[in-house]
Amino acid sequence: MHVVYPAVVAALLFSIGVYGVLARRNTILVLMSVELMLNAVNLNLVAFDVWLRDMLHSGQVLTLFVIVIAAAEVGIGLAIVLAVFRTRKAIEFDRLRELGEP
Amino acid sequence: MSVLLVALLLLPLLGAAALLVPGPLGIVAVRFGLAVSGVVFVVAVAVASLFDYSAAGRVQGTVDLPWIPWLGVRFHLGIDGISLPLVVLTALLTLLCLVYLAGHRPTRARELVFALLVLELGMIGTFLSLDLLLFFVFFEVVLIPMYFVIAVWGGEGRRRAAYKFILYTLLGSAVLLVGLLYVWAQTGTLDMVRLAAGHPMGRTPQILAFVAIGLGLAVKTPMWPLHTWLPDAHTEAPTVGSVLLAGVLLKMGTYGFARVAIPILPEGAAAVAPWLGALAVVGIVYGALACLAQRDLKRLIAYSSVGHMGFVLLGFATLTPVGINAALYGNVAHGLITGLLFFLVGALKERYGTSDLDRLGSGLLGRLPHVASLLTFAAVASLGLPGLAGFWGEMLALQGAYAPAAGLPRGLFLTFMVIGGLGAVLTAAYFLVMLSRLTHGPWGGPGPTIHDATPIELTAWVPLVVLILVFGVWPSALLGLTTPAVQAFLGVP
Amino acid sequence: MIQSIDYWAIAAPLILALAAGLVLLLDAFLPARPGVRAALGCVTLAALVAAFVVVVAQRGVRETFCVPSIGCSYVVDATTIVFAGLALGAGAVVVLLSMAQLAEGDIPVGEWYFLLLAALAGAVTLPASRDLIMLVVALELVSLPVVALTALRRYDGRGAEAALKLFVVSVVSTAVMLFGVSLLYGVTGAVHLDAIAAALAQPERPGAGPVVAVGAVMVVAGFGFKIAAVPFHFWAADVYQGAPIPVAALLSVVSKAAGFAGLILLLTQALPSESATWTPIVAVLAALTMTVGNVLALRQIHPVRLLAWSSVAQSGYILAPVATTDAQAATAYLVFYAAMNLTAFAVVMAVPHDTLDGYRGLVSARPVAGLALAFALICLAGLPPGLAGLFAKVVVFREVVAGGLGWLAVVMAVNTVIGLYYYIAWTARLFTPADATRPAASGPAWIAVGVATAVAVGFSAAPQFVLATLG
Amino acid sequence: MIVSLVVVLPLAGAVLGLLLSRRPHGRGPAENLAANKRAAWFGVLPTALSTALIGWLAWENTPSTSVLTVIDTGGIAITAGLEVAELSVLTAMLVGVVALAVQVYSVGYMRGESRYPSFSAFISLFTSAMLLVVFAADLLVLYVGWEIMGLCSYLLVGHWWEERANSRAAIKAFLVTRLGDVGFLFGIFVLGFAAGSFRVADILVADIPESTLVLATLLLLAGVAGKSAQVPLHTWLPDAMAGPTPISALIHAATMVAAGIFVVARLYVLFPQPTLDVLGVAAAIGMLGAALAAFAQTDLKRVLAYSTISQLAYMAAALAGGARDAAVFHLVTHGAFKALLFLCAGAVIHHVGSNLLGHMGGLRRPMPMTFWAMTVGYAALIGLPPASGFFSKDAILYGLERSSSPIQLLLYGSALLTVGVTGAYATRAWLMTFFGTGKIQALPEPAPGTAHVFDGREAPLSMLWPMGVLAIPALLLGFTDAGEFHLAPALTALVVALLGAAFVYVVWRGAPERDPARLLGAFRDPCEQAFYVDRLYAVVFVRPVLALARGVVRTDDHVVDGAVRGTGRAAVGLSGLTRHLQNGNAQLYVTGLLAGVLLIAVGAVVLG
Repeated sequence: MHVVYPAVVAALLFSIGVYGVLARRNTILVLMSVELMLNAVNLNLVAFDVWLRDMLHSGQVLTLFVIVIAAAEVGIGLAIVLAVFRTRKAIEFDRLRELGEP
Repeated sequence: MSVLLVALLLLPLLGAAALLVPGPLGIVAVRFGLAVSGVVFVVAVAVASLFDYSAAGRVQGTVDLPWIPWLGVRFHLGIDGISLPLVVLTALLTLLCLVYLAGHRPTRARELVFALLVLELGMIGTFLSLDLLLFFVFFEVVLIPMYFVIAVWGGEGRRRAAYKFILYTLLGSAVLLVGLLYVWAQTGTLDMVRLAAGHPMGRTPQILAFVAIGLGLAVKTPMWPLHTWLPDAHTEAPTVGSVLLAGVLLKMGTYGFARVAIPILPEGAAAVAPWLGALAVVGIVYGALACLAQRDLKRLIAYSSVGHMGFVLLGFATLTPVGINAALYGNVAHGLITGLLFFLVGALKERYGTSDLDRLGSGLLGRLPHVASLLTFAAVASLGLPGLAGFWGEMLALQGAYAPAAGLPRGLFLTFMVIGGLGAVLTAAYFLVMLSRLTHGPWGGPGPTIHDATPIELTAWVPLVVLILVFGVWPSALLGLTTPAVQAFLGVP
Repeated sequence: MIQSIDYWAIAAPLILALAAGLVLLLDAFLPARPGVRAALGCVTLAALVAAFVVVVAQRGVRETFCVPSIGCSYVVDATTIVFAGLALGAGAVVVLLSMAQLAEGDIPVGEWYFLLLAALAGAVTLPASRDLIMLVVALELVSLPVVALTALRRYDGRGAEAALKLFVVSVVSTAVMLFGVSLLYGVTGAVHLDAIAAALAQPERPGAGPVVAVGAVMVVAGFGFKIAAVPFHFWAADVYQGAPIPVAALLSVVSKAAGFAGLILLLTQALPSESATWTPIVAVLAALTMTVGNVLALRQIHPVRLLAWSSVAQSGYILAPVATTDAQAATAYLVFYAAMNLTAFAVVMAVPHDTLDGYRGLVSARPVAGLALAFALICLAGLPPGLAGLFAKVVVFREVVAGGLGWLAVVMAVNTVIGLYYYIAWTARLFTPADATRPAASGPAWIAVGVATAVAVGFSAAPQFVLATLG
Repeated sequence: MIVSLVVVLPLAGAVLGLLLSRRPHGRGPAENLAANKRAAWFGVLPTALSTALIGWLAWENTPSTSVLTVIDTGGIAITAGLEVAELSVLTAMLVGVVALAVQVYSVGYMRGESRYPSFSAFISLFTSAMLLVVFAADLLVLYVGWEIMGLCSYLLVGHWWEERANSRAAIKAFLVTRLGDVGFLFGIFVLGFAAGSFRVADILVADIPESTLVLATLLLLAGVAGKSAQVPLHTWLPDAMAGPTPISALIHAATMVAAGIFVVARLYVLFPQPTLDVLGVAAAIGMLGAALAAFAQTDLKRVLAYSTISQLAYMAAALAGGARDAAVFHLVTHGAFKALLFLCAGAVIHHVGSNLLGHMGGLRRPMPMTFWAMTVGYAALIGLPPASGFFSKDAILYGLERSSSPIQLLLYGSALLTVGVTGAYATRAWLMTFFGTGKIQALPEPAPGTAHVFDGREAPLSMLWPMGVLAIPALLLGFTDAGEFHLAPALTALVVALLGAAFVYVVWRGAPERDPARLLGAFRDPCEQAFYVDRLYAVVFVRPVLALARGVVRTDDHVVDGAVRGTGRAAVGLSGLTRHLQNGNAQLYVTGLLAGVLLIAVGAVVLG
């Protein structure tokens, strides 16, 4: 299979993730779309690794790291959403404007 | 000699640092400042006496220590015919300012004397430095203290005027920095002496560099379109601030032309000279006209500085030994005369609480005979009466404009000369109108007991009067100093 | 093939990581008495000092984690030492500040120091990393703990909101960066920076140009977020104001330094052949960053918010020389900037107020803090009594003018003037006579003010030592 | 060596008078009197010594030059030196005598005046400046003296500065002469650069092309016109009468106004024919116009002022016609008798308490000495035989009759006409002052601007002595230059003059109390207003400059300063704009971020 297919799929996945981040109001859904973007990156990396027949498999190594990073980010992200919910009783992402320009 | 030069810089620095330390110095601050500036003046006179007048063109007493090797900046000091008079003028004016302060109990004396000493450090440093970036550093040391002198001890609208002053001058010096670094990028060296000797730069880079450096210096001079900060700064500055601002700060701009712009970028200077001349002449007439319709005395003298600096710039624009001699002479003369004028106007403002001509009333010669007669003397000196210092600067500038350097358009400079001459007449007009409105006219007998000039004030003013007379009657005192230096860098036999 | 590990090279991050673990354990087992809080602070400080000594002691170039044919992932050279030293120095001041912050009691001590040490470990490894994977991991190691630190204060709505904003923007930019990394990897087939450079040098791949360009831009976007360059600067003011002041100091100095280190490494080592495309972009970004930073700082009333926009503007000044492919000037400015900015943050921490007018007459009431803040602000403005700031600006101006970016130099000149306005506005307030009562600040904050001011004055008095170390 | 002493002595007197006369400081009547006495000595003694030295120089009669230093200005050097020549000694003698007379006269005239010390000091300063001009060896040194004279005339005309009118007159005097001086300076530049040096001796001998000579001399003429009140720049002289009468006598009759003519005479070799024609035309118009104006004036001092303008135009016409020696001779005689006339006028005004001719009359009996002195003065002015004016006017008419200049007819015709009108106005002033019914009535305390009133007695002795001293040269000076006396032109002049005088006498005889000036009928008002030249200058020059000044202040405030303030407001406005992007909505931030990345990526691809 030519490398362009996974690359295009990854790009599409990435765009959906971007749309999710920009359009959704609920913070948790924003986090989910960010995860989507990160997975698009993983797809891209693995596809290139196979296509390049890289001896060091650096693509797959980086994918592992990305997965770990994604996990860490979700952990912290949800903790912060919890903190925001506890103090503001609402987690609409575009409602949090207290720190805006005076 | 070089030890003395370093002493000239070290003394104000140590004086200022001593004032910073919280302690008993606060009470005797003015006397302490007087002592420090006195010693600096003595050292300046010592430098003047040790100076080898036969070789005034050569840089003497050079101090050349590496300061920041990575940047190529060297702590390079030196003094020659051009900078000696200005250094002595600075030391004298600062001393007289502190003498004047001794007579008046200023509020927050410690901070004021600290600011004055740092100002003196910056001014003397600018005149002594022979390294482009060192020149720039000292050029900027002056900004913060002058800002605080205006902003803290000034008149009503002082905050706005102080902001305009520091922002405008900083823009000028930022552009100057770009110019200096462009010269450095082209030639690879920061040493003024070596740059003035050989001119490694091509023609268009020289023009670009001259425009950038010229703009930076023009803001400080001030040249015509970039002058609007001066009247506000002078109206709001305290007496001492005005004297130093007019007496020395303006000279740093014109000194920059004589030391940095013209010797290092001759072709750039030749290309830009007609424009410089045009703006200078417009400045002369513009300043004179603005003074004619001015209601406030301090603004009037500020605009007169714009006019006089127009003559100095015209002198520079001619690029001939006569012209540049005229510029340097006008520089020193303007420092003395306008310094005296601002001292007197400051004294009036402190007595009557205002410098507005209508509220000051008329017949000052009757009420304050000494102050008024000194004001008449200063005004007459300022309008360029022969026999007083102001005349030689203007006359030689017009003479220089009559026969400009070879490459410059002769017809254009002749029109500059004619307009400059008319400007001189207008200068005479507004000074005499000011005198007649203020000193002449009915004064209704002895008014409330406003005391005439006090002995302390007179000790601050009389040296200036004497110097104006000396430089008026005996011009070769200064011309002998600057001519060899000017001929050296203009390469004219 | 077993990679030999040069432990002396990775000694600094190793010490920090171990200290982080130790602090977490100590906090778990020791009773929660005030004495323990100070002890943990001292342990962290000791770790930082040890790491600093190790970093300074390293001479010459030391490489480790090397793959025989391609290159090494972890290289300690002169610039790495400077960046690591800067991060550790700034970290020390941040620890002092956080001792004062923790004294208020609403922040868990162990977690705070653990996250702080983790972030510093990332900041020390990033300048030494020479391949994209380590670069990404180190960048994340710097970003995520700081997000957590911002949200650590209990029941603090503003802190939580700031943390959320920082988190989302950070994660999105990391995603964009990773996508860029994947594209670069796809085109060049290599992960090590010098290998990428070699691959990009041969022009035989048709149609790869645009992909490399897009990949490079997306990776630069990741670092752009860290240094708060223009399109990525929106989060700066809100987060600085919301977060506790030590975290704001950390963000404005350590994470910015890490961002610049990564950016410089990427642009100068990985993409030198593409410099024709990214130099104009970086120049435009620099110009926009300074202008936006300065212009928005004009109207600020809240001191920390003003310092936030001022640090955005300052990163614009630091970015400008990067556009001339010579990064030494940027590093020099960064070092000076770090000292000046930390002094300002230290004083704001020592004497907290919500509006600039609160600082009216500080010089008469608290001479030390007043003069320190005035000195820092004048340094940031780049005027003579603050020689450090002046020479930093001169170095940057020199690079920009020598690099032929005349227009950028003029933009910088105008920006210094705009910048001067709000610095002088604040300094003027310090000197106006007013006798408002002053809240007393705790001990460590004063030590932080003292240390930071001493470093700033040291840089002003003798800038040549700093510049000499850059070589 | 003596010549530098001549110049320095009055200067020393001035400095000492200014600084040391008021010891101890105080404004009480006793201190004033002591100060005045001391100031009088500081004023009179140096001038007397200097005049004596000039006398010795005249007797020694050996031309010499003494150079103090050479000032190297980087271009053409300026030699600060003095030069004694036959012409300069003659003029210096006139200056010395008149200055001494005026110093003695003003001791009496200014008795009890609190500001007398500065008055006498400025007179000494003026004397030294005039002597500097006379003996200058270098054109720029001449210019220095030239300008200091202008300043002294400003200071002295504005002596009674309580009165706004005097202050305005002083400014007008200084500015008009200063305008002329700028032209004079440019003329010096042209000459100096053409001859390669500013020394008069070098310039006279250097060969300068005709065209530059014309340009240079025309520019010099501007300065001469300004100083000697020739036609275009004459408007300041009548107003300068606001100053005390001794000043009018010294500055505005004998010395300063003569300086212009002296300079032309000194550099006469350089003046090509076209310049002389211009001078001639201006002189012709000036001569006649001033004479007519003098006839219509009601103020005695303004009559004498216009008479001075007319007589100076007379000398200028002589120079234009080529009769240099006649002009110089008339310069000296005019200096003497005009100073005498002014001093007598001073005494008369002192007596009557007002300047206006209308208030005077029948003073023959109360003031016999003044009457005889003034009669001698008028005789010299009209040119009656025994007085010196007769001989100097005859020399000029003889010169004009034979001059080869193209405008010879115009010069000779207007000269003759002027002689007639001079006869008329002189007689009118003489009759209205001394004859007819006395009109002494008790006048209120005079405004500070006019002189002080005496109780009917003759002027004090210290005023009469100088009048006597000046009367002698006014009478006998004519015989010294006995030389070529020509009967024909003298007779024609005498007849014309007597005709004018007789005509006025007849008209006056008809109605002694009415002013003979009604003779002019419709022309009376234009003549009195000096043909509205003053008003023309005000409309054409003064008002537009002041309007321009106000315009400049407005533009400076709005345009130049506005631009600066505008940049400040623009920066704050821009920050207001970008504020909207920072409204706290994190989604907006992320959108901005991604849009930025997209933009840069497209830019990189397009650029790359």
